[in-house]
Amino acid sequence: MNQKATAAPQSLHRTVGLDDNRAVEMYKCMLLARKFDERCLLLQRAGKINFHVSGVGQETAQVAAAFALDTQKDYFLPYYRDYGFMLAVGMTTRELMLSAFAKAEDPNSGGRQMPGHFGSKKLRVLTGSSPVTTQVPHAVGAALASKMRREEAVSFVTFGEGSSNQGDFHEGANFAGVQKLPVILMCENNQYAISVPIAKQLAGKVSDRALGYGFPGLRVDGNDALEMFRAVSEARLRGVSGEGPTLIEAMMYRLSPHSTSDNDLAYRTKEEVDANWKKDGVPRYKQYLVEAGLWSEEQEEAYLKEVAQELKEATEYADKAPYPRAEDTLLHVYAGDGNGQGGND
Amino acid sequence: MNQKATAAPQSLHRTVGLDDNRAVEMYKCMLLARKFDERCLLLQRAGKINFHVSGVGQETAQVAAAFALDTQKDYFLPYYRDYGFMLAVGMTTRELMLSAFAKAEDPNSGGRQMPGHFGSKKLRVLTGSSPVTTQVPHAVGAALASKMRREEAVSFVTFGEGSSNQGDFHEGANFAGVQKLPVILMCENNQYAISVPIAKQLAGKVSDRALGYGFPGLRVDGNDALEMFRAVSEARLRGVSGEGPTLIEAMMYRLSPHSTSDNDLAYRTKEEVDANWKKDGVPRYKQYLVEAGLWSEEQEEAYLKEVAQELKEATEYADKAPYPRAEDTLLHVYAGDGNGQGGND
Amino acid sequence: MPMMEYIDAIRLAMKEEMEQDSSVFVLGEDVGVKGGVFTTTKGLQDQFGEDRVIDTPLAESAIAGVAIGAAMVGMKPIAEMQYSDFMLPATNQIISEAAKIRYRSNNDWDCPIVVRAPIGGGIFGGLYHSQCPESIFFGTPGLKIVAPYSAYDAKGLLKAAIRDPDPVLFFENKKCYKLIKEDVPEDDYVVPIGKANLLREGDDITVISYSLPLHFAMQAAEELDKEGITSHILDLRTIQPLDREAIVEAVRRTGKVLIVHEDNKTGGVGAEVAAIIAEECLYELDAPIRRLCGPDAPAMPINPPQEKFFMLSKDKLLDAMRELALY
Amino acid sequence: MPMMEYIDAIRLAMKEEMEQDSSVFVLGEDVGVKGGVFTTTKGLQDQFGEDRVIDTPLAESAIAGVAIGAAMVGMKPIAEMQYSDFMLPATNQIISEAAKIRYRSNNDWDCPIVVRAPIGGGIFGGLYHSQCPESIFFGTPGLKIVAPYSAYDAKGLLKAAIRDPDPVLFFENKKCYKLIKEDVPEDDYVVPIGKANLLREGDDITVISYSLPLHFAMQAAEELDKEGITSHILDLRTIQPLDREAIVEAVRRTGKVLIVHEDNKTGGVGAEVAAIIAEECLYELDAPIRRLCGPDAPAMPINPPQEKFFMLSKDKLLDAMRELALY
Ligand SMILES: Cc1ncc(C[n+]2csc(CCOP(=O)(O)OP(=O)(O)O)c2C)c(N)n1
Ligand SMILES: Cc1ncc(C[n+]2csc(CCOP(=O)(O)OP(=O)(O)O)c2C)c(N)n1
Ligand SMILES: [Mg+2]
Ligand SMILES: [Mg+2]
Repeated sequence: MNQKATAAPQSLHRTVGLDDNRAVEMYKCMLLARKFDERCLLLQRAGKINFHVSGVGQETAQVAAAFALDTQKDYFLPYYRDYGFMLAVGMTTRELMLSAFAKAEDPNSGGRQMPGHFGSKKLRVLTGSSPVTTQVPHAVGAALASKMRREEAVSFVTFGEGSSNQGDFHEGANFAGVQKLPVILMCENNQYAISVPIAKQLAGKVSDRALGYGFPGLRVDGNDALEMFRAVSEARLRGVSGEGPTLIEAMMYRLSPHSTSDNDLAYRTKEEVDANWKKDGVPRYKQYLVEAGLWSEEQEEAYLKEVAQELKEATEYADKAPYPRAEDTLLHVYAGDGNGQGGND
Repeated sequence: MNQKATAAPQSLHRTVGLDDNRAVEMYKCMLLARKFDERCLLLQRAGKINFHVSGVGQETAQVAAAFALDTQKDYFLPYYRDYGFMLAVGMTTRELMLSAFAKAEDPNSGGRQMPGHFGSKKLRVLTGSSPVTTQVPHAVGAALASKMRREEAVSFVTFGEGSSNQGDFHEGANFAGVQKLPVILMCENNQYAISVPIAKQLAGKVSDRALGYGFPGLRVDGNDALEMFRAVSEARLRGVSGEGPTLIEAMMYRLSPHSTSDNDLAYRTKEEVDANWKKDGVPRYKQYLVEAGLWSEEQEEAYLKEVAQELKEATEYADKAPYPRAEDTLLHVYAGDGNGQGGND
Repeated sequence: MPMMEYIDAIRLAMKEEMEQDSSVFVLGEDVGVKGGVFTTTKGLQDQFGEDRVIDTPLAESAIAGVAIGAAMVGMKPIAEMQYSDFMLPATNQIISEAAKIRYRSNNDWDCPIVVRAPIGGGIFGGLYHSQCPESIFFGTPGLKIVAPYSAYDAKGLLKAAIRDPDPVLFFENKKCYKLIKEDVPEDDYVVPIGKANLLREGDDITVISYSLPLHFAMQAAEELDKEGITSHILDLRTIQPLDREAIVEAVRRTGKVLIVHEDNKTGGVGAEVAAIIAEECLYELDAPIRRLCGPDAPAMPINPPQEKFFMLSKDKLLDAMRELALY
Repeated sequence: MPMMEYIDAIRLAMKEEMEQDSSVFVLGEDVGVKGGVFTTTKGLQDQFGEDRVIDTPLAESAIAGVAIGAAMVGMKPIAEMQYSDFMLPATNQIISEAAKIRYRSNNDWDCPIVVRAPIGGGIFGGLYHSQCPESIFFGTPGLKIVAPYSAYDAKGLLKAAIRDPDPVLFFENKKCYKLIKEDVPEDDYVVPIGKANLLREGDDITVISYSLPLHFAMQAAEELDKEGITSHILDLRTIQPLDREAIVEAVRRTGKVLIVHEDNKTGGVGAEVAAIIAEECLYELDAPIRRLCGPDAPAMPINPPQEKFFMLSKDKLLDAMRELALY
């Protein structure tokens, strides 16, 4: 810190509003997400869980975005790849594992939904579903509620670039634009929608769509942690200042197949995938921290051990945890339908 | 034509591709549409017909657009205010009156649908419905068929600016952009959607939305007949040359209430309406023709007489024409269901 | 107790609930200055401001979806669909989202929205301003559906719907708006969701219906009285969940049942009512279960002869009821 | 006659029709290079090119709407919905548009589209990859709906659907895709839309069903044979329009009927089947009309105990069939 000339690049995190501690926490969270994801892929291959939809390659943007938000006030509507985001806003690996194993204790859905279908009232994460993009109008509705109640909060919603072609994107964005609502729409443009490459999804740019809704749209390098943090921080500020919505198109690459049921090499080349591994934002941000003197290989090693242990415990716990009871299938169709039937509502 | 210096402005129609005769025909069609519309308003007030949705103020753009298209090759998907368009592509006032009176002979729907719900296979007008904007994907589908069959045709579809906020606009436009289809999307921006002014419908500009779909979007003065003709001609050329879709936002004003059931002065002022009457494209285009020496007050008068007679006959015919038979309500749910039941299919 | 129209009763319900609970708000097309295309929300924006009576863009999936999002975080939105014909763009939001929010979150989240939508024909509205879309949404677990026939019920059921912790589709009948005028209490009552209502007792035939056709049934019943035929008439009031006990009890009373609705016959609510009866009290029937419904044609034509052919009426009810009585 | 899987039969039907009619084409998500998420369209793009096997953007309303537009001008599109759960964004296009095009134009226009959508659970798909959405579309006049249970029927019905001049929803069962393997002729046959199919004759009970549960019924029937109970099993094949005559005839044979489907009970196709029976042959019944269906819960949970609770099975059929026989 005494070499003023070189201090600037190494203190970029402070410039964008992250203190040293948070800058490191942010990295740890990305790494945890990566390791969690890899564990799930392993568990699926081992036949311990049925299915996994990976977020590998998208953790940088997800976690950076979450760090720019207020977990006490904002509303979150992440999509199915947002494991990094969920960890950043406070869901534990044990809880996520319970969901992967579809166990009763899963806080997202009590083991009812596929993994990746997040929800937690406690964490302000609105329950999500599989039909893509339905969450965009929900985010707008939550933002409308914030505005009506004069809360200093934004709604943050994510979706893929394929999903940005659904009518609900258009209708939700337009509604938010007209009402100038505090909502951040973050498109995680990973360049594929299952097998369909971006060129067959849209001929324009997702970020350009904001123009037609009367609010700013920007493209950000989703592998650049600090740039993502800055973009979302600014969007949040716009939101809580009454300046309305922001659309952020975070550019990234889906490094894994679409899901564990997908063979991606049927529609893209290994070279293409490998080339994108080189742009991976997680090592890139690590490099930044190391250069800034905030992180070291020793710390990395120690942390990875910690993570491995945590994941082991989470997996064991989830594996042993009980399934929901068969007859509870009938509960929670309507309020109070569990009363007197042994339900827990 | 011997005064070269002043010839230019008076031959603009030729510059944009209309010979003298077509330039005059175009005007006559606008005027016919205006008179037809006024007659319907009268008939509704007199209790002869139930309902009318007026296109007054929109005829200029509608008719100019139709004149730029190929009635033998293109596919048409007009919306409910497009009386001018329908007259221009060949539906007669008698046929439109039959629809206004909901009579069996109505070629649009056999008296089944509300007036303004156009359709005619003969005229290449795809049948329309009331839920707004559903026709946009249909136009894209027809354009896809044209492309697959290598026809030299475009699909032309219209809709209001309110309707451009439906998901189907987004999904249809995006599909057309990706596939570079020969489709012209013309938004008739008349600044209201029933009582809701444009500012509450969208915060951006409709034409700007094209950017996000990767094709050109332009705003055109919908009261400027020749400008409209030119814009649609160019869009058609782009379409048939394989350059893809064009979005045209034709700016205009809904001079009448939304429909005969609406009291517009409950949500807008007479001053505003009056100010817009001054911008009316029909007298403006007449003025052009008069100055170009192609039209005169005498011709106007004679034509108006002709029109009055035509409308009188159309009205009388439609008034006397029989209603559909009650039991035919059950026909045409499926192909051939009229067979042996006295149906006519 | 003031006389009021069915439509006034709906408006009053909204007004009372909005006065009493600041989380209640209305959103929809033209609901603001114009007060709705039928005047259902007239005056509400004046009283509650633009923030609580929101003119939305023309986009039903957003109307429903925004309402759902607001409801999840604690608001009580009333989403108006201008015509029930135009709620289909919102189907995915209603069926995939609203109906499943409680279930999929294992009771962590809920979705207390009301979707109001005018149903029914006979107003020269043609194919797309006359439909009864009940059967599309009916049978979707997680949704409640009500369809009042009277002004009293309209007010009480709408208040119950607004307070209900689950999503409720409120199908108001547009033909009833001005046709039905009656005494409606100005105090704070609710009509409970899930309970059918016996409109009339009789011994010869049972008529089970909801919404507008009940008026035809009541009129027909009066005439049949004079012929010595007495009719037992049950208003389902709530079409989901159905009041099975009330249905079975009403059928038992006469052993002959006619189920009536304007929605087309195949796959309508009446099919389920018939199936419940065939399941629960088959042996108590003295006649086949009859249904009198809209024809299985896509929707009601606008021309008068075909509209009349399509619509139910007192005369059609009379014939069907008499025929059943004489069976 | 080669053995093939149900999914192969579907693919073969498309291939044959595309070979024989250049106006037939396929559009949907991932139908191209990937050949669909289930491999249903595998190889078709190779054979017919990108123009006739189109990977669309992720937008179901456009998939349906574009198909409708193309169909109106003479094409024969097959629109694939990746899962039937995801066809709800297209509801408006299907119900307001496709179903009404012939009717509203007084037979001037038509809409010969096929919408293919995989239904059903039991594949650990959770709430949104397991649903049976039949009841949403059922009862919409103007639509035809088929739901094959066998590979033979899948091929023949899909070919009939493609050639049909009206819109057809083709609900293929995803659990059947690989489970059902049988001889399927390679020649050009169709299974007519609108006709039910008697799978098995028996004298004690009648089972009426469609799609996957018929396999459970057939297995259960075999076991019941050994107990001296014989089952008469009718496959509806087409669920709209229903084959009323075949239903009534099948019921008459035994006087005891069990209606079975995986879609939840309330408001399902079974309700209409029950209503038809109660209308047409009530007096020939020797037992109340039973329905065995998915529970009235929003959708199938992914965890094994609850998925099992939700799904039908041979054992559940066996119990219900035996109970009915002993009634
Ligand atoms: C309405 C709807 N249609 C289809 C699907 C099936 N589906 C699941 S994910 C997916 C691709 C999504 O692509 P994108 O939006 O780019 O997100 P990504 O998976 O790439 O993160 C599809 C088609 C779905 N879930 N919902
Ligand atoms: C899906 C749908 N929702 C609502 C309506 C009712 N409606 C008919 S016209 C209209 C306003 C349309 O406004 P705009 O698109 O601007 O066209 P304009 O009438 O101004 O020409 C509305 C809301 C409808 N027809 N369809
Ligand atoms: Mg993607
Ligand atoms: Mg408008």
